[in-house]
Amino acid sequence: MVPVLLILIPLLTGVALFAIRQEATAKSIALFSTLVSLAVMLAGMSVWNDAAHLSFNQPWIGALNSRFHFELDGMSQLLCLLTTFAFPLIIYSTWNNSYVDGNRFFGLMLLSQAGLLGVFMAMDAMLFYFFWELALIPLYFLCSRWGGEKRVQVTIKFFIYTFVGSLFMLIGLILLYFKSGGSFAWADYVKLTLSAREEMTIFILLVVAFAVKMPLFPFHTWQPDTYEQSPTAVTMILSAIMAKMGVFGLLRWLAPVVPAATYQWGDNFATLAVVGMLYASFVAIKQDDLKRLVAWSSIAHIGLMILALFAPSYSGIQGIMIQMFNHGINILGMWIVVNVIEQQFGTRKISELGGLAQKAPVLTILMLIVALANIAMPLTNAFIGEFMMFNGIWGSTATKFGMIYALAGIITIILSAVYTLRMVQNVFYGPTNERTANATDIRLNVQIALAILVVGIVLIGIYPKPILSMTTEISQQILDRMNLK
Amino acid sequence: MPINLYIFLALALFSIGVIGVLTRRNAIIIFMCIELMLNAVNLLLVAFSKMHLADSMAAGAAPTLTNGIDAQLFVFFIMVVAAAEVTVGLAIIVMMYRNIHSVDVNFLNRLKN
Amino acid sequence: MNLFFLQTAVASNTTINYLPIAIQLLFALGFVALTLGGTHLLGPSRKTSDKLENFESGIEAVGNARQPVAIKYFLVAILFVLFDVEVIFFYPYAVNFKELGWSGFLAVLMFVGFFLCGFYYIIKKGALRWED
Amino acid sequence: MNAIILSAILGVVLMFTGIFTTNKSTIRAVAVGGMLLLLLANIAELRGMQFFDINTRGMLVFSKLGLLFNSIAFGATLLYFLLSARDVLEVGENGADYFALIFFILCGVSIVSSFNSLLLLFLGIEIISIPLYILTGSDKRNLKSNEASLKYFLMGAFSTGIMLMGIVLMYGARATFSIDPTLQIANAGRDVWYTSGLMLLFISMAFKVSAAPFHFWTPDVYDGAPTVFTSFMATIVKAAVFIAFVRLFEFSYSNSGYDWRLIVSVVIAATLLIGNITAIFQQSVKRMLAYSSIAQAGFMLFALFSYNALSKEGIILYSLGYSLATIGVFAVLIKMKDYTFEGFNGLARTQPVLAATTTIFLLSLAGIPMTIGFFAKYFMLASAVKTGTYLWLVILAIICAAISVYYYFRVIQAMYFKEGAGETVAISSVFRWLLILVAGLIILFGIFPNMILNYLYF
Amino acid sequence: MIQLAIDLAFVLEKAILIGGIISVSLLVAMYSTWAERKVAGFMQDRLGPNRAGPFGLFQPLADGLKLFMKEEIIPNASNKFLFILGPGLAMMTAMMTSAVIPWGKQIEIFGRTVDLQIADINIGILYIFAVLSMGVYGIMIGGWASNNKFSLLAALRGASQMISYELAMGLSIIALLMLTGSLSLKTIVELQSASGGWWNIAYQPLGFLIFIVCAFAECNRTPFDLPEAENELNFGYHQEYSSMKLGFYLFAEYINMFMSSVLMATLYFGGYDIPFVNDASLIESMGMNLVAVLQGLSLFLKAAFFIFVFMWVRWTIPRFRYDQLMHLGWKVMIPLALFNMLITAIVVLIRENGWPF
Repeated sequence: MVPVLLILIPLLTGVALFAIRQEATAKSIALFSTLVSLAVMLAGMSVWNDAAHLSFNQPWIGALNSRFHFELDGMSQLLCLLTTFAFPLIIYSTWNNSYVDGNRFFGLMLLSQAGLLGVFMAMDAMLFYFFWELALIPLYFLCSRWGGEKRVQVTIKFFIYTFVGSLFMLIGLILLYFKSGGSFAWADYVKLTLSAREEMTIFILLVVAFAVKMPLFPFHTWQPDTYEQSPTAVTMILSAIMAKMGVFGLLRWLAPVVPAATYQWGDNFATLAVVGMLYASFVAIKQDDLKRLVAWSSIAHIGLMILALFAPSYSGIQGIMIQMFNHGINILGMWIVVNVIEQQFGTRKISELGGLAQKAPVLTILMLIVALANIAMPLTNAFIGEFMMFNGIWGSTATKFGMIYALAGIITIILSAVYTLRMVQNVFYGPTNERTANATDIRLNVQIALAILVVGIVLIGIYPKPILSMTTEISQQILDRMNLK
Repeated sequence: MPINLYIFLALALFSIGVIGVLTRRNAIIIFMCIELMLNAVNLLLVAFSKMHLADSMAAGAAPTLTNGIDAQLFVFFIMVVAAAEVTVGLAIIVMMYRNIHSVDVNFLNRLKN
Repeated sequence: MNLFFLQTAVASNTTINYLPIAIQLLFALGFVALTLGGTHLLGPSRKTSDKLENFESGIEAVGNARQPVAIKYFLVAILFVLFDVEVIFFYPYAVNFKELGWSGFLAVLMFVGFFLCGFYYIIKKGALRWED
Repeated sequence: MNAIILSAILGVVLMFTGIFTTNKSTIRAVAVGGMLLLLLANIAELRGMQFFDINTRGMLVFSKLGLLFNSIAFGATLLYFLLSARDVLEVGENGADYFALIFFILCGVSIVSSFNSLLLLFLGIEIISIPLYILTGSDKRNLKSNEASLKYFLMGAFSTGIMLMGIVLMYGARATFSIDPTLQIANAGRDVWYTSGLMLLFISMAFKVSAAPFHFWTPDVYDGAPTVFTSFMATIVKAAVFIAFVRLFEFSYSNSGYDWRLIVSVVIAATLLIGNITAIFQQSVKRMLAYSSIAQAGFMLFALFSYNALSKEGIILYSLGYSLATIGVFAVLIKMKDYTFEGFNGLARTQPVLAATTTIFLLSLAGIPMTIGFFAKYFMLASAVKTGTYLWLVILAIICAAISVYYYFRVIQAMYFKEGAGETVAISSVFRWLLILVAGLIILFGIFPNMILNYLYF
Repeated sequence: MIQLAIDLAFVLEKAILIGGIISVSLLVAMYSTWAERKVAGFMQDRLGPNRAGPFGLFQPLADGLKLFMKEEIIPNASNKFLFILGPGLAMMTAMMTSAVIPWGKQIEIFGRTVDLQIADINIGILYIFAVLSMGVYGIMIGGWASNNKFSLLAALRGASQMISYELAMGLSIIALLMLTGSLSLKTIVELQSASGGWWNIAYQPLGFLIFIVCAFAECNRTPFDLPEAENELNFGYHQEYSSMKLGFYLFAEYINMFMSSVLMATLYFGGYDIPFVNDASLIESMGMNLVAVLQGLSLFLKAAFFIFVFMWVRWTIPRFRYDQLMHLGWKVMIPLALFNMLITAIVVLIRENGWPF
């Protein structure tokens, strides 16, 4: 019931939006639709919080034994909440951006929302793959149509990267299909016992898709360009939600399905993650473009999650899930700020900005909280997640190098403090220049959006128990499966 | 006569045809080489037909539709199809000739660029 | 009787029956070659350039004779190829038609129907219209 | 049987329609009506209604696969008629004859989809090929068309010769033209005939489906032929030959001791690589589509590579998806004034419906989920994975699929993201709605492939 | 390796027979030219050749000698090889036709029973058609090789005329085959002979009519002599020829005429069957050899009659226009022959199998 609604609302509204000519109407409808989704999601977590409402299971492709099987377990709930929460904020915070053919812009946005929600809820591999692509294609069009100058080349690169990845995943899923005796059900996959060789093949095929999506070093080369060239609203989706698809895929479709291979390859990927984190952090320090800075910082943060996954422990796994949510919120806040700045000053160069704190105090305060969350200060949400992950990595029984990984992770945190604070300092403090001299404070809608985020950040930072309890069960399940071998 | 002789002859004709198609540049000659290939096939079909008939006769079976006669029917079909092909092929070659006053296939490079 | 006409006839139709034809071919070849050779030797040979020109009613020949001719001739040749093949199909039928009886006749009637369809079509398409 | 006889009769009817009337709309109506009739008759046979009771002595076997394929081919042709019939009549003065030839081709199509004897295979292939030579050259004044036609004819006749040799050698070995796999070679000494015959057959069929390394004629021919006929050739005809190919080699796997898969896999790899990589460098959309059709042939060859239930379903879906999408793309292409990629620039602005539907067709060709093209590719890959070996081939295939995204998306990029006028000739609103219908079908079957596959079994 | 059981006596016997028949047909052809002129003279109320020998009987010899001694001219522009090949081919095909025609039943010489037929093959009629079709090449090659516009035009006309009429001819024969059920000429003759005087002409009048018209066209005789229509095309396809090569073309025409006559007699008029008597009983009473001579004579007389008809027609009926010719061949002869075939089939089937419905 809830899953179907969650998918159908954005899907149908999205399609319908193509028929609406006025941009303003389209925008309102889109906002309304996303709010309805959010309401449904919240209802699913409170009123309808029972198995009958949270799962949906109907036959789909008989020849393949594939089913329409959606389920909202703890992890899905968390991510769906993130998605449904993020979309209205994105639309609301970018309310003043105007687009050519706005109706199509919002239509595609909603289609991608449907895709994302489907990915998070699908319990059938074929369905998962379907939504995986459904989320991608609208984003391709969004980036290519409304992006920056080099958008066409950049987005085709992005598209081909992810498409190749997903095709590899498809092969992996097909292999799983045959190994499980003709089933696409996740529930069957986590019961499989495969030979080491088979697990390895499937692992490699699947991990490519997820690695591209997150992105994991060295599959990340599409990401900074794409983030930079996309319209900011789309970048928000890409980084706040889309990147989580990869991590989610690892957690849902990789680690529990091929645990032995995950264990076996764990150190290699953990090393890649560490390299990527450090590399991304250093690159971020050197960035002058706000968008690129945030993009690289995103790679660094995601790297930490990957690290926690490949050096698994209970605390780590749960930390990833929470951090997925937190990072989504935090990065969304960052992007909103970037968008505001770009809209107002027409530039994203840190070197060309400065002294905003005097002119826009509200923005500065809210921004500061978001930035602190980004560097995982205690009492912010990120602190909870990252602390759990460090804890997990440090004490992981799956790897011998837990301590080293944890240390490397801490270095990244420090580095992230360096670049985030440098950015804050250069943009908000110091002397004003001719660009920023006439700066005004942010509009009400952005204030509200950021405020909501900040409230969320602080709330979770102080009282994380609800989302912790949400993910307990599924974390345990994954861990059990991984410790089987 | 042993079947091998027929096979050698047919294969020789066939090979001449193939080589002709691959090496000659005149469309008409290529076309004739193709016809040569078809006729090599016809020859072999008839030879096989007799061979299988003899085989089944030796095994004491009465001639039936499957004992070689179908090969001779096949020859008829090949003839018909060859006639149809001749018709269309010559028409095409004539059309070509009327347009470029040559039947040399080396002229067929307009589409290359 | 002989649905398998082509095969039962094998017995009375061996290679030896064709030998005389080969001999006759040799005869004819020999005759033609001898005669042509003979006249070549016997006849006088006083060649002049005028004599070796093509004869076009006394007017000087202009251009090459081998130019594209009316497409009609070509069309006739093509139609001949098609219809001749169709006619060929009647031969095995004609030889066996008593054995094939009425069912065979109906089949051939159908074939004739196709034949006539094609025939009517080419006539209507003007393939045989010479006066234009 | 319904389809074979009816299509032959309809061909004759169309021939005579052309004689008795020159009114284009009448001809069009007759053609479309005939097509509808043919489709219905075939569906009736799929449901078990035989209109003609003819003893074919086991030379034809009407399987579900064949009949279902017929339905797909006829349905696709019907759509093709509806979309492009006007353009067919534009090619030359013998409009009705072109339709007649198409009906004859369909007769060949329904023969090759149900042949059980090599004799019928040969006949079917020729009935398909010969009218195609004519259609290719139907633009008589256009040298490109002439040249394509001559090239196609010479290549086609050559491969026919090779095919015949193969058939004869196999006949010599097996004493029958039937492709019934239970009839084995009686005489062990004749194995070599059988093998070489099979090899020759394989080569000739590879010629006909334009698999590498026998593909070289395809781009030129597709490019030179009038675009309407390229559309027909590249879709329905090609799929039909594939069905024949698959049916033909059904029995090669029963002949143990010979590893077909190696040969087929090499051919597939070559086809995919050549088709995809060359397509990238094309400047004309028509030529790009020609190369892409080679690439798609590579995917269809998987049906041959992994002969199992999945590949059967796959080839059905593939022929449906590929036909629908390609017919759609070509229908749009015909309306374009400029066939280069630049000609599509900014089409989204001037003709949003055209651009949107073309996008869906191209997405389907690229194999993006939610379109039938995805399931087509999926089934092919899955069938190959199921064989348990040759994973490298599957990997290669997906890399090639990714490459194909690049050139298909070039058109999308041109339409949506580039500035230009995107000039087209006049388009009727019926045409638009039909395009939407085709696109809708692609998405519908892309979400519910079962709607087609069920017919294979029930 | 290949064992053809070749009997020397057999070869000798056939060689003699072939020699005899070819000489006879050449002779007949020679004297047909004489006869033609005589008939023409008679029809036009004049004398015809009468200088060389009694009644001008040596005229053909003189003509032949003249052709022999003439200068051989091969035009510069022509294709030499094909220029020679053309008449050679025409002559050869003409000489090959006689191979399957039965000239009489059998004779007994030196204790051997000899068939008066060069080759009794079971596809006799097909053989004749095959050889006749080769005749087109002679004309076509000759006309093309000359590289003369008139020749080429004539050759084209001739070729398309011959192939057009070949269709109707083939179709008309089919009806005959339905009656006889055999393609062997010998069988056909024997069936007619055994039927007691009911020759095929009695059953196939329409078929015969079509056949004879087509035979005229095949031989390029008036009224179908368009390939050499002298007032349009100078001298037709053999315009550039001289000497014996020209002779070959002329000879071939007359041999073909003779062979057509023989064929008509064989197919429709009982062949060597002697009319009004029973050949089998005649053999009983007169002995084999004598009857064979009589049979041969009978065939010759029949053939001579048809040769006369050829000439008769030539000097009575004017030439067709080209479109009329094609119109007749395609639109009249072919449908008529088809109709004839179907009617024959129906009648025969009703007689043999009864009314089916």
